[in-house]
Amino acid sequence: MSDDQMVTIEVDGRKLEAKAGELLIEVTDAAGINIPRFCYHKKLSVSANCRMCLVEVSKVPKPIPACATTVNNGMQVFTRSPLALAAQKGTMEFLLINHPLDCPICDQGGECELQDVAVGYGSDVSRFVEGKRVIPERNIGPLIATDFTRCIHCTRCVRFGAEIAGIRELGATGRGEHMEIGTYVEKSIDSELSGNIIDVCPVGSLTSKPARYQARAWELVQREAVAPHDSVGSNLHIHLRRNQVMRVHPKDNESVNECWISDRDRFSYLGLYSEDRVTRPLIKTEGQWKECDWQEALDFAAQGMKKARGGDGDQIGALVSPTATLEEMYLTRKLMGGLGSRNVDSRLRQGDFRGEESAPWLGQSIADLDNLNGVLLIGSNVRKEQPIFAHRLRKAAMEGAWVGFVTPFELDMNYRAEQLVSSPAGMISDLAAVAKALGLSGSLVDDAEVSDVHQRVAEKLKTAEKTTVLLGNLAVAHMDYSLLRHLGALIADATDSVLGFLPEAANSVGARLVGVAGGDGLDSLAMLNSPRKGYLLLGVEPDWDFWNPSLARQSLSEAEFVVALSAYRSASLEENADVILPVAGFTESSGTYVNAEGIWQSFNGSVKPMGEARPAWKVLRVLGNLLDVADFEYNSSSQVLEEARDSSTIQPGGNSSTPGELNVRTPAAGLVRAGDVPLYASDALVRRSNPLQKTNDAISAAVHVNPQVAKDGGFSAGDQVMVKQGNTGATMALVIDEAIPDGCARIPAALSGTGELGGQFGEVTLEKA
Amino acid sequence: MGFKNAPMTSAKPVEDKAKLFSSEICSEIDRWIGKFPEQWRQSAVMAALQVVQDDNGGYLTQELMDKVAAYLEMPPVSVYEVATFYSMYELKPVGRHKVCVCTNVSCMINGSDRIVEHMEKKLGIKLGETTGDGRYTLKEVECLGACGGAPMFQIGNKYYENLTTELVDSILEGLE
Amino acid sequence: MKALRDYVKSLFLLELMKGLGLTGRYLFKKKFTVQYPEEKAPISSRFRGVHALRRYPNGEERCIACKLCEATCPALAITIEAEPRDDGSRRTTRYDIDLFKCIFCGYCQEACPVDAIVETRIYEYSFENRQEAVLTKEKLLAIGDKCEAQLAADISAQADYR
Amino acid sequence: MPEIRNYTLNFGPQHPAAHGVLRLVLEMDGEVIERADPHIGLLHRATEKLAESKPYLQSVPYMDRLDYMSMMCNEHAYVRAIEKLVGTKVPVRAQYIRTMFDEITRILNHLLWLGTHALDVGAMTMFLYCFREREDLMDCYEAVTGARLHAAYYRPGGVYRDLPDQMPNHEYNEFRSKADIDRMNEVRQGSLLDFISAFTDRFPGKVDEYETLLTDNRIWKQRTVGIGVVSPERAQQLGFTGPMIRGSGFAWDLRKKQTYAAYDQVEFDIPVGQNGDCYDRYLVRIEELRQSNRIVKQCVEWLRANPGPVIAEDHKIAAPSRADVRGDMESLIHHFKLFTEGFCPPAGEVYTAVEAPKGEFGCYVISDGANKPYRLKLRAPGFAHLSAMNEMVEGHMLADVVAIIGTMDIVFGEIDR
Repeated sequence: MSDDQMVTIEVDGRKLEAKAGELLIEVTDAAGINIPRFCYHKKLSVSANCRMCLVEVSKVPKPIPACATTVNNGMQVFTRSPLALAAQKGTMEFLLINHPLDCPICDQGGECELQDVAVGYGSDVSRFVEGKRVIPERNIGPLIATDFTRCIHCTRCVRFGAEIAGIRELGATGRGEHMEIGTYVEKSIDSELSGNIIDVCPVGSLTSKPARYQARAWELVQREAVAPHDSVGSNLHIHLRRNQVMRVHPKDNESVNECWISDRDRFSYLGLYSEDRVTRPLIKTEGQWKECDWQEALDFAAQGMKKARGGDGDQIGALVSPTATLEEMYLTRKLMGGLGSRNVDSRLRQGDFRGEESAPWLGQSIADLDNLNGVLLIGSNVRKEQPIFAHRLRKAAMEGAWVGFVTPFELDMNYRAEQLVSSPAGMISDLAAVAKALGLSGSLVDDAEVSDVHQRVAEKLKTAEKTTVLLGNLAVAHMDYSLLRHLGALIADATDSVLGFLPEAANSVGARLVGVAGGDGLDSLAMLNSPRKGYLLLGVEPDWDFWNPSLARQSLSEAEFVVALSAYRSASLEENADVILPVAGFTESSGTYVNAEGIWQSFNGSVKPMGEARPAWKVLRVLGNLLDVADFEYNSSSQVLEEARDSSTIQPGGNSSTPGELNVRTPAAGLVRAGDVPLYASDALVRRSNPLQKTNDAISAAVHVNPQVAKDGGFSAGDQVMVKQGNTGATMALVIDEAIPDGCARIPAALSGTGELGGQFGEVTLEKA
Repeated sequence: MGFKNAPMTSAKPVEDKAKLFSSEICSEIDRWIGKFPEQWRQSAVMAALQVVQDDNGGYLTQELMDKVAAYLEMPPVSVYEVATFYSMYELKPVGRHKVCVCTNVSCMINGSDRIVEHMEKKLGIKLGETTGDGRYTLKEVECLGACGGAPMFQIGNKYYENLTTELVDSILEGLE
Repeated sequence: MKALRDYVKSLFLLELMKGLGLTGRYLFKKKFTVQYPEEKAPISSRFRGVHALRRYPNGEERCIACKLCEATCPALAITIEAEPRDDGSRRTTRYDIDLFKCIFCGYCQEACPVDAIVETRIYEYSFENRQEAVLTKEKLLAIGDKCEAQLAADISAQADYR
Repeated sequence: MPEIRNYTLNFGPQHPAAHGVLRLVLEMDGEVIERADPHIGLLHRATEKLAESKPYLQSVPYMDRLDYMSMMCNEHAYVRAIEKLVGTKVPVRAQYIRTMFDEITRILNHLLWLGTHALDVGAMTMFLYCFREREDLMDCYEAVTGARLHAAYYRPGGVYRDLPDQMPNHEYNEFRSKADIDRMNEVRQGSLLDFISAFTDRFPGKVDEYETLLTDNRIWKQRTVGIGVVSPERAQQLGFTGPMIRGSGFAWDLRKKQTYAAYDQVEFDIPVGQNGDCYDRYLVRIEELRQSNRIVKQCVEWLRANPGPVIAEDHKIAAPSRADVRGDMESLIHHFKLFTEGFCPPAGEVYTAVEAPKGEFGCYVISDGANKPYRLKLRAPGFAHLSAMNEMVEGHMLADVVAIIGTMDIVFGEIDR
């Protein structure tokens, strides 16, 4: 029987068309006929173990589960016949036998599938009088609260772990009445997607720990939003109560995030209520910060900018966080333009600006990632950078795709992948070798030594049908990014692969489209290397958001005047800024993000900004008025958006790039730092989300080296070492890690303690502290 | 139907498998692995657990289960699931003689309760416990498929059927 | 004849006299009024007066912040905020009843699975300013502590009926 | 010649005889009414709209507050609408309890009407006597529901709880002798049914007293006979119901014509008037007091003999008992869901009406299958009656307006809603 053959079935007297081989429950769901279920989930495999979806099928003597029955032509199904109803009622009674009387204290109460189905299909009175089973509480980490006494053993969480998150840590141990869901040994569930088991759990066994006991489903108002962290642009549902975000859930969007979101998107909202939120404008006079009203602060900021600018607009520059909205970015550029400056950049973590490139984007649709046959990722720890993309790539790998990584340290994978691990300089030669294996030649390629591995990679990319070469955050931060990009493009070209980028932040692509990144002014490194007299910072924290934080702080502190638009105050901001204008955070402002695929996703503000904070586009608008910039009369963010859309000339199209000079900057010998940005250090909001900071993914500043390097330097694990990078230095603990190659020291960036260091990549020396 | 992505293998297999167990055990497990298609290595888990349990004096430890998991390239929790599900795997030390009494329907109707009561009194332990001298462990199991000879129990690999209290006494005394 | 009788009746104000006689007799009867506020009319154990939050005999508050009362309150008079207490149990941090909104329908005590929120027999209450009409958790617990004996008796008296 | 103009007089909304917040704009020619223009809306609380935003159950207490003189009758119309939507069967005992309390409510309403109407017309004593009897009945209300007025007692599927076996007693105090209090407690020794039974025994005597004071009283007759005459045909055209249409001689009573609850199980008569004036309507209501008393008496007898459930056993609609909620999972879930989300009747529309003391009180509910009504429309009898104000007072003297307002028995809770 071919897959697309259509059959006709009859459900409760309704004729339905279906594809042969489709599951009965899929057909009825599509037709809007409700069959109760607990274990069935559209994204997970069928287990048919809850038995709730029993229906009557003609010529079958017993009721059968709709979730495990494929449709046949002429099948007659009765979902509400006496037999089906009796079966459903009986199942419900069994499910409730061991369910504790927890509804009043259970967070799921009110949105519980068990409650809904019990009221809809169960009996209204219990016949069970014996004692119920109790399972002791288990701690599986700071994000998820468990109460397995409530578990009905649907195993959705187990299947989610195995099939989606790729971590087979939860299991169903024991048998019959003694069956328990758990990890068997006490441990936390570490996955960047773990929060989704809260959603898949039909009962209150797995609930959100940060939101524990705080709100009932019926108190919450649902608003829509777009995730502000990675470049996936996951669609979110924001659940609010009385002007406060109580929790964040995924919104189904099959072409972006399916029905999942990363833990970062789910739990970062807690950072909104951090104690260091700025709620009133702050100005610094004679080294003292004082609160003031908006008028005073805006006047102060405008005067300061004017003075710093002097007669030369080029003397000022703006550094914009790549998580700022499109409207904010556009207004910043326009404001700077009005002051005669073209110096605007949001590529704060880029280590190399040689050459030119078009707006780098994914190069394909997000859904295309599922169907790839071969992927080469260059400098991308995609699982910790864009978890949803990692999930898509894993899906492809599970279907047999070959996945390869060129990476400065071995990555923790949840599927089998080929990893070419070598030092930052080695990354370039690895790529060159692959290029050579493909028969290419050129100034970098010719000298490369080709090994079996490189041959294999070349072979895989060449022979596989749909292939892509993707560059990630580590590549962008590499001090020879332009070379990696060049080699990647060569390889993609030679293997007929799509060249794509995994942009760093929610609006990295958008920044290009409105000319905030890649414009004709100075780039972020140039702006800091040749210091300006005045800076405008939008959502930036000098210690953590720059490729080279010590350089950034140096330049900012020497500037005459620094205006910061920020939702938070931090030590480094207070040290370097002259005025802090409090702006709205995530969910508090309307805006637009352009995701990796180039989809423009606009959203509205869901809650009022905290205190006297205002949406940044409004602040910029007034600042523009005070600085007499022409055409700055916007009444809504959608006006800004329209103008930005009209004026944007660049569209994400084919990724093209021209290399600059082809000389390698990365030192070939010595110890070279590879500075990745850990998952929960990526932006100001995440850094302030306490529960995320308690997970195992929230690492603290440390030097990771392999045992050989440690031995050579005479260090042992846990030693405090002095890291010297150029003229900067910091002391931190040493971690011995087999995953690090020779000649490389992994020193993550954007953590407290790493702000004293230089660029994310660069030569370092280690000394005993 | 199992998991979509089955066989669910570990992302990073242990390279030196031979070091996990003694060579006899390894070859025995390998014999079992050979019975299944290549990508279904983990199908040998039940046999492997049995082999390892027999070698360890009749019970499994978490460490042993982890080793089995590593050997078969499967997630440890999958091994725990199997080991906790079947009654033939023990997770605590047991006595020399494991008396597995069936208390399922046929045996219960034919008086397994009396047999259990008798043995509990005789050995001075409850179901699921081991005698102080480490000789006997009493275990309640589900149907062992010998309903024709109910009530019955199993000791070692041998079934004892049509039990009476006298017969139980003589069987137990017959064991060293 | 009838006309004559009617004329006589009318002339001698007979029906008015009868009425006067009736009211006059009440002059000498026992009074049926009670002397409020010294004396009060009887109140049933089902009476729905001002609310109270109860405690268990060991002093632990009964309320588990399930918010059923808040959900079922037709007048939206109840506001609850909750979070885990230090010992991990589910407790309210705020429990306000706005008596200006409350319609004393009794649904809150009906919904409460642990008999925490109850309506007492208190019907004499007044406020000197508007804020006082919002009964906070402390005030509700204080009322509960004061009336506990009566409340426990009333609830057990009604146990068979609910 | 000075210009002769009609005089426009504002009557209410603060006038004591305006029965609440009626504002009448009267156009007068001397003391004769030429036109009366009732203004309504001062007590509008959007009950109908409010109900659209709440689960079905939560609107029950708001029904009490419509015609706040006949609380349980309003609830009755509403819960009957829900029961009809859902198709719930109500236990017989609950039907009898509802019948009994509907009639107690009728007595309460008519007593208030009688007292205030007489007061408006000039008879002070009646007010006191009527309130004396009302007090007893309100004690019944309180004993069974916990509230003297706003009962919130009827539930879809029955009533909240059974009648109590004990009446609260007066407590001993220093202001009254023990013997006195014992005497007051005499009727309170037994159950609620005993208390009601004792009331029904003495009540006809009380009604005789009212009649002694009013029926033949020449002042009363002068103020009411021939005032506000409505012909039976006109009464039908105007949508009159209840005593207003029966006073005009048209024997229309939903309790007989479209029987509900246990009305088909009890015996009673429908009184009708002849002339359609205020005096006839007075006579009709007085007779209704006696008939209601008769119904209550029959209900008491039945209820004494027939214990049983008072609310449907179906916990999908009616909340389970508290003991069950603490001990069994299904009951807890149903309790939880009923008090948060409520129940979802099938989509459809129903109209149910009861014979409220003032006339036909109707409830029209549209359900779209959700847990809240899509639309709730209430038919308040007083609204139709008030609409006839202009017609009824035209040509009468100013003082008669008061008598006519009184005879309409209007309550603004239901008119303004």
